[in-house]
Amino acid sequence: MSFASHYSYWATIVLMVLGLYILIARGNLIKKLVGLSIFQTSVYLLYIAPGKLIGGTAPIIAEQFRIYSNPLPHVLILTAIVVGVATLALGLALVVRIYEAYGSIEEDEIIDRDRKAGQDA
Amino acid sequence: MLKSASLAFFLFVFWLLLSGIYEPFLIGAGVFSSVLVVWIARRMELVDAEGHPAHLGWGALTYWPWLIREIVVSALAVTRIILDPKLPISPTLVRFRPRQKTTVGLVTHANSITLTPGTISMEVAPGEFLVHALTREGAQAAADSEMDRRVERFEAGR
Amino acid sequence: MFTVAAIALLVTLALALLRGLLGPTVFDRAQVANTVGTIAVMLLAVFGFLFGRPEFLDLAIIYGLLNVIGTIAVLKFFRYGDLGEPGDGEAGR
Amino acid sequence: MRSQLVLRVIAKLLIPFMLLFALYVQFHGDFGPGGGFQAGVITAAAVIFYGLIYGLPAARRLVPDRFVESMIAGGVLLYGGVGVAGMLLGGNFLDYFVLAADPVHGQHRGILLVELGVLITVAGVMLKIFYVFAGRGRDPGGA
Amino acid sequence: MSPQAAILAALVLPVAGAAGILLARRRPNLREAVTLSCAAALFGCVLLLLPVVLAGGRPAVTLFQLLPGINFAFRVEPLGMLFALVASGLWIVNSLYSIGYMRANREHGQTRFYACFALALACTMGIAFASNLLTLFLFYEMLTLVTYPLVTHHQDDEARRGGRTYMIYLLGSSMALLLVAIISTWLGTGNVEFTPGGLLGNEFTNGEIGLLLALFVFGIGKAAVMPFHRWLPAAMVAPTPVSALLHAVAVVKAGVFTVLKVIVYVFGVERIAGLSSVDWLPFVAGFTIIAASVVALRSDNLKRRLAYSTISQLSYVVLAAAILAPLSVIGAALHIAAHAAGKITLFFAAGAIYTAAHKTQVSELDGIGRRMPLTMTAFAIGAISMIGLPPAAGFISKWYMLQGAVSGAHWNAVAVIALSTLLNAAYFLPIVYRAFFAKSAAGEAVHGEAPPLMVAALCITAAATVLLFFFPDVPLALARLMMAD
Amino acid sequence: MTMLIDVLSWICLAGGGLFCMVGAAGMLRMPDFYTRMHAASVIETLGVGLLLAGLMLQAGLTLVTVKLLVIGLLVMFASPTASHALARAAMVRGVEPLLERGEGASKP
Amino acid sequence: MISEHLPILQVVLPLLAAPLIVLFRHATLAWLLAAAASWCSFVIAVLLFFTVPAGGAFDYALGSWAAPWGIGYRIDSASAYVLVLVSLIASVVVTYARTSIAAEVDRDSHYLFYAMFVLCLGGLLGIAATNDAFNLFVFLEISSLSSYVLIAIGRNRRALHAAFQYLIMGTIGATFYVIGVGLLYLMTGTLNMADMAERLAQVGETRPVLSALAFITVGLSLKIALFPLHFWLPNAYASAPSVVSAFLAGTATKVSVYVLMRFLFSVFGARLSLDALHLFDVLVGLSIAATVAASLVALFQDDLKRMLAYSSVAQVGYITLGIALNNADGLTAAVIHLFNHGITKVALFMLVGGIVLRMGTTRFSDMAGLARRMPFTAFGFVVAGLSLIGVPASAGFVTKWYLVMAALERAHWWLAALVVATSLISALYVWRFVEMAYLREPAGEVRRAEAPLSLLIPAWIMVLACTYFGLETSYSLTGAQEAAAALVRGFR
Ligand code: NA
Ligand code: NA
Repeated sequence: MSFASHYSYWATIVLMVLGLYILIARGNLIKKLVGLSIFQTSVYLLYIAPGKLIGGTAPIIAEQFRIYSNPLPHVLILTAIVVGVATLALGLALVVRIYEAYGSIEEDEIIDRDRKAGQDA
Repeated sequence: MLKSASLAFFLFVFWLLLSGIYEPFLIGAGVFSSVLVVWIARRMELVDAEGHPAHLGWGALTYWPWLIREIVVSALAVTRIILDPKLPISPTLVRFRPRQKTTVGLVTHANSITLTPGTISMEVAPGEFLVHALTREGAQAAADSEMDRRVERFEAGR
Repeated sequence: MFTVAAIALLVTLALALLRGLLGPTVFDRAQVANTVGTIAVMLLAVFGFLFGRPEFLDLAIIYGLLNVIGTIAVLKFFRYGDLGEPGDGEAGR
Repeated sequence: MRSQLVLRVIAKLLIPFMLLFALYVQFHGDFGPGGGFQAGVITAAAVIFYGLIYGLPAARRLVPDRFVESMIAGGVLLYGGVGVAGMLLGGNFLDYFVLAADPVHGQHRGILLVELGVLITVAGVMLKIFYVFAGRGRDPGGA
Repeated sequence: MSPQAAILAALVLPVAGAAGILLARRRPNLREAVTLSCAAALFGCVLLLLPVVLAGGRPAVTLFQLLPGINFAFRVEPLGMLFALVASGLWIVNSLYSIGYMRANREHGQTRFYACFALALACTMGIAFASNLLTLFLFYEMLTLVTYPLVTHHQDDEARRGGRTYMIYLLGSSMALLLVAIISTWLGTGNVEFTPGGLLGNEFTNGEIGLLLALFVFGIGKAAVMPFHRWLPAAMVAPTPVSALLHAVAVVKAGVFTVLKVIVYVFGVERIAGLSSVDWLPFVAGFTIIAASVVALRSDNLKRRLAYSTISQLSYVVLAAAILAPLSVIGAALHIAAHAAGKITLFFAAGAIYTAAHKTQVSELDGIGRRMPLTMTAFAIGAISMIGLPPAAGFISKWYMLQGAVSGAHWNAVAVIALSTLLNAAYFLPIVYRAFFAKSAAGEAVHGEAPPLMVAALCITAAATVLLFFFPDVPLALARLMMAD
Repeated sequence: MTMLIDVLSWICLAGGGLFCMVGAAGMLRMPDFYTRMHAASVIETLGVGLLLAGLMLQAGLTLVTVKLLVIGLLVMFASPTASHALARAAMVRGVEPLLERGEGASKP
Repeated sequence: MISEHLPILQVVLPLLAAPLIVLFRHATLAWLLAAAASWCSFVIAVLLFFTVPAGGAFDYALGSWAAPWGIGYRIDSASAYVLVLVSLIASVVVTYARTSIAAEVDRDSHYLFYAMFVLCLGGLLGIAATNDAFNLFVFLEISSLSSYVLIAIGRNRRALHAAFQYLIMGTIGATFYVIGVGLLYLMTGTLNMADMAERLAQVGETRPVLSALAFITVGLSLKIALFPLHFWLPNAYASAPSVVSAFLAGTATKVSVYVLMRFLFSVFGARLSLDALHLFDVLVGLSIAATVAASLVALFQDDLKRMLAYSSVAQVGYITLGIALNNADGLTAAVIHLFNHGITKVALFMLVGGIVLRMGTTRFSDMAGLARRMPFTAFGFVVAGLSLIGVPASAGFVTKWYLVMAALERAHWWLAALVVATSLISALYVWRFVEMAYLREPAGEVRRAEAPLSLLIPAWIMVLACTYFGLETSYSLTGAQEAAAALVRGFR
């Protein structure tokens, strides 16, 4: 596997690690979502990657549908993007409601407030 | 009403350019889409002199090539600055009075300034521009410029 | 040749992201986001040629549109903390 | 007013062409899948752009809240309805070939309708999201 | 009614009874009427099955598939028949007694008591009729659960402590040992059906059989073989009718019944007779007999003394079965019935004494026989049966056991039986002596017999103890059938 | 002829890539937010323009060229708008421009 | 013929009910629609379960494009088993939901609740029915996204943060899964799981295949809350509305387990997945850690729902243990535990819903004297608790039996002993409830306030099911055995 011919895999890995790092290292919920989105983006790159991996079998290509340029990766990426956007939107909506309920979007402060509430009750 | 018709026409041309497939169904769809969009645009109150400056006509055709040349020249200038190890910049804010009367003219001028590397319009109002320039020379050129005159001419539809 | 362009764009992307990491202001990052968006549009166009996928161009156009709107939305959010404000009331803030 | 000058003019220029581009993508969707999704995104983006520049109330006047929710539901139903229609006409679920006497024609019709469903849903979802965030704190009922 | 229907009826009747008791909770008379009629009906059902079994029939019912190859099924064989007869018969008497006791002592939660009691009988019927180890195990565990509210009836800290010991010992031993034993049996033979002559073929080695037997005997905690006996004294916190249930009707009887059934129908008497690895069992049983008797001898609390007596008596059954001589196994089966009748009499008497005189210690019983002649006469009969003297049922079973031991030349067992008989006499006869011949203490409160229902109940069981001596035909026939199977 | 177009297009593509990288380098080198914006605009003008031109030369007179043109127009209209909005927002929020000493207009 | 369309109707009915509910926006109508969709799904699932050919499968091509180009649906014994489980639980839960959410969810959100409920149901059913690895991802996300909404829909503010955590972990899990699928797609050029399996057999143990396996396994382990990737689950289940906890506890993790088994056994094949990567040791280790640690943590919880949630983590350990043992009995144990633990946990959470309704609390210390306040609820809890422990004659026992058999067959005596030992821990935490409910004196005056029948009846149906399926195992067990066989057999 030469570096040049597989840059999309390397990009996938870099984005994955970067996203996961942000996700774990940051206590800010918005930043976590940003990390999550970067992490998800790695998938798009993977599916863009054309052709086949060394050692793989030849892809199955439809004879009778040659009029379409192989539409599958396109559809897959789109679908993955839809899922990503939906997740992000839902996450943001949750953050908004968390902010309304706790007055903070820092994870440790939220946990702290829950603990205090638990002691009072 | 005339503006609506004109907008519909431009939209339809845009459709034909994009589509490239000239079969009855898609052309019909193009007509339908153009009309639909005009209807929505009217509901949005977008169809006016600002939103559809069709009256400018030929002015645009003479202004744009000049602007492109301008962009290339200043882009090269900025490139030289970036690549210069000493980074010879002299950032400057300059305030001046543009000659344009209409909003379309003002916006065209402002965007042209921003589009040209080395200058950014920061404040845009009738009778007052505030521009940030990468170099002192750039600031002077913006304040008393060829661009101002050309946009004025373009605005008048000449 | 498209590969060269693609690599140049990826290098640009990396440099821009580095600026994004360095910051320091939120506006620097917004600027980076905008630039990254532009680069992504070009990458999509170049990839379209590289992989023989003309439909990537449509994606590029869409991405370009969204990029502008996204930038404006972000700016608006940072200025007003709210997206729904009709911009007229700026003076008060 | 004065502060929005550039944005307002550019928005006025762009929005009609955005909407038309959306419809172009929609109608050319069957020559490459996913048209409806992109068209929906662009449609919603145009309205959101409008809302950003002209304010949320203007956008809400143009596309009311209830209408947005109905869009989401209606789009999905249209999609599913086409699928069920395929089934009722003797094919499998989402079988387009049976939607018209001529299979190719039927397929075009099916894809077009399905993509229309996708357009409506996607646009509705994006608008819903925009309304939720933009209307936060001002109009509790909207969220 | 077909035998199959009778089996199902025997299982369902007590459950329906429990439901009826709950429904009638606001009207005590109706509630007790439900209990009694249900007990009578159950006994009737079991009696219906008796001629079938005596005639060699083995009626069976299969309900569900518990696991592939293991069904939730019932099959009536002579030993189960005997157990079911004893339990269902004694339920009637016990109910009479309970009514007297609970009302006289103004116990709370009577509805719960009667309902749980009925459910316990349902479980007992399930144990008696179960056709395989797993079905039996299910009812065995359920019996523990439904008797728990009975044991903790008083709902005070002492009751809870006793109840906890009860649960931990019974559930712990069955889960950790009995279940393992059942699984091992399944793994070894692929079968858990009770089979005449035993279901073990040659899958297990000598050592493994010894281990398996240990898992079974100690896993069946209800048989109270030492050191798994602690729960029984702990459960003495319960009201007396519950003690009667535990000691005579259901719980411990279910334990020894299961031991006996496992030895006869799982291991097979002939299969394991002479195996070196099972030799330890008579010693453990013998030790339990002697040790429990010694503890009983040292207990001043009457119910505690009775409890240790039970531990000791149960191990008779285990010992007799462990000798593996046919005659002694018959004796073991008989002893289930004999001990049941005798021990329930003793507990009834203890409860009557508590109800009438509020006395719980042996040392307080001086001269009580003159105030409660019927009760103490019945007590004397029960004691005689425990010791194993004629004319009480205990004599018959002990006779068979001794015969078996002698014929098998198990002199150790003979010695244990002899010694324990002496010990039994040593801790029972003084009570009888004190009751009838000692002078009561000064300032003794004036009291008579316990309420008539209680007295009637203990008279019936005492009579039954004597009658079983003169007419042991049915139990004997069933026990012989078991060995002939 | 095709040869010439190819060479031209390659020059455009290479140049576009080069200007993109230069712009990005500028974004790193420049000392404050506003000067960095100037560097970024090199990417959005010459970089993008040359790349698009190179691609258009490859595509010839086809639909693809039209779409590339649309992209170009979009960038032409939209990116200065976004940049302007960005600069103004930064100014309103008080991001001080680094100015040459002794110079500068009165602050708004 | 409608019958040949059952595989797609199974999925599409609930998915189409969701937009209808949104369109009408009426709480009662929404409930009726959701109930109708759930019940129809259940009927369809049962029909499929009883008609799926032994050793075969129903294939259904979406839009009549044959696999591998179109998306195919494939119902074999394993998928049918999961379909029945999910739709059964959904139809009981939806019946129960009406009264329960009235207490825990604002009335304005009721229609949203039902829309998300049927959406989640459709997603879960789709996961089981589809034969396309990417389509499966889409369904996974449909069900996940709707479950995030369901968790956050109540009034408890902790649920918001819990839903957020779940969203993060769930998305990471799904993304890992889809990365794995992407690698497989690059290797084999197909997304159809049957073709994938066939081609993977030719490709063998290459590095991309192994990394795909790793990605998919880790991603799904997150979704099933396998220890130590479980920490999102207790928070989510404890703070969600009870009806949501009940539904998700019974279905969501179970379906993910099904997917994991599908990939490990049918797509990769046990030889590759369990032997090549030494997954056995890893899975056994994690399973033991899950059962022991989570059971112990459950023992010390002060919140009834949280205790049940940790117990779910522990029970997942039994399932993965069965998978790791990888013999007929172990797989049977894993599959049947999906069902047994599903109905048990649903019963328990539904009963807790009644407690929340009447007492407004789930804290252990407030349960004193519960048996007198709510006798049927308390007793039901004990009966279902017995199934949780795995007492004989309860559904849970069947699992333990097969696990022990599987462990013994592999000659791991210590594993068998461990299964029994961990059951004792669960006995302890069920006992804690018994002691609180039955043996502690309640503080203050005790008023009899049993849960309403609309909650009690569905809950007790599940409670009785816990016992029934412990006594009569012919359907659940035979189904599980066939499902396990179908998983191992794969797509041949
Ligand atoms: Na500029
Ligand atoms: Na399937």
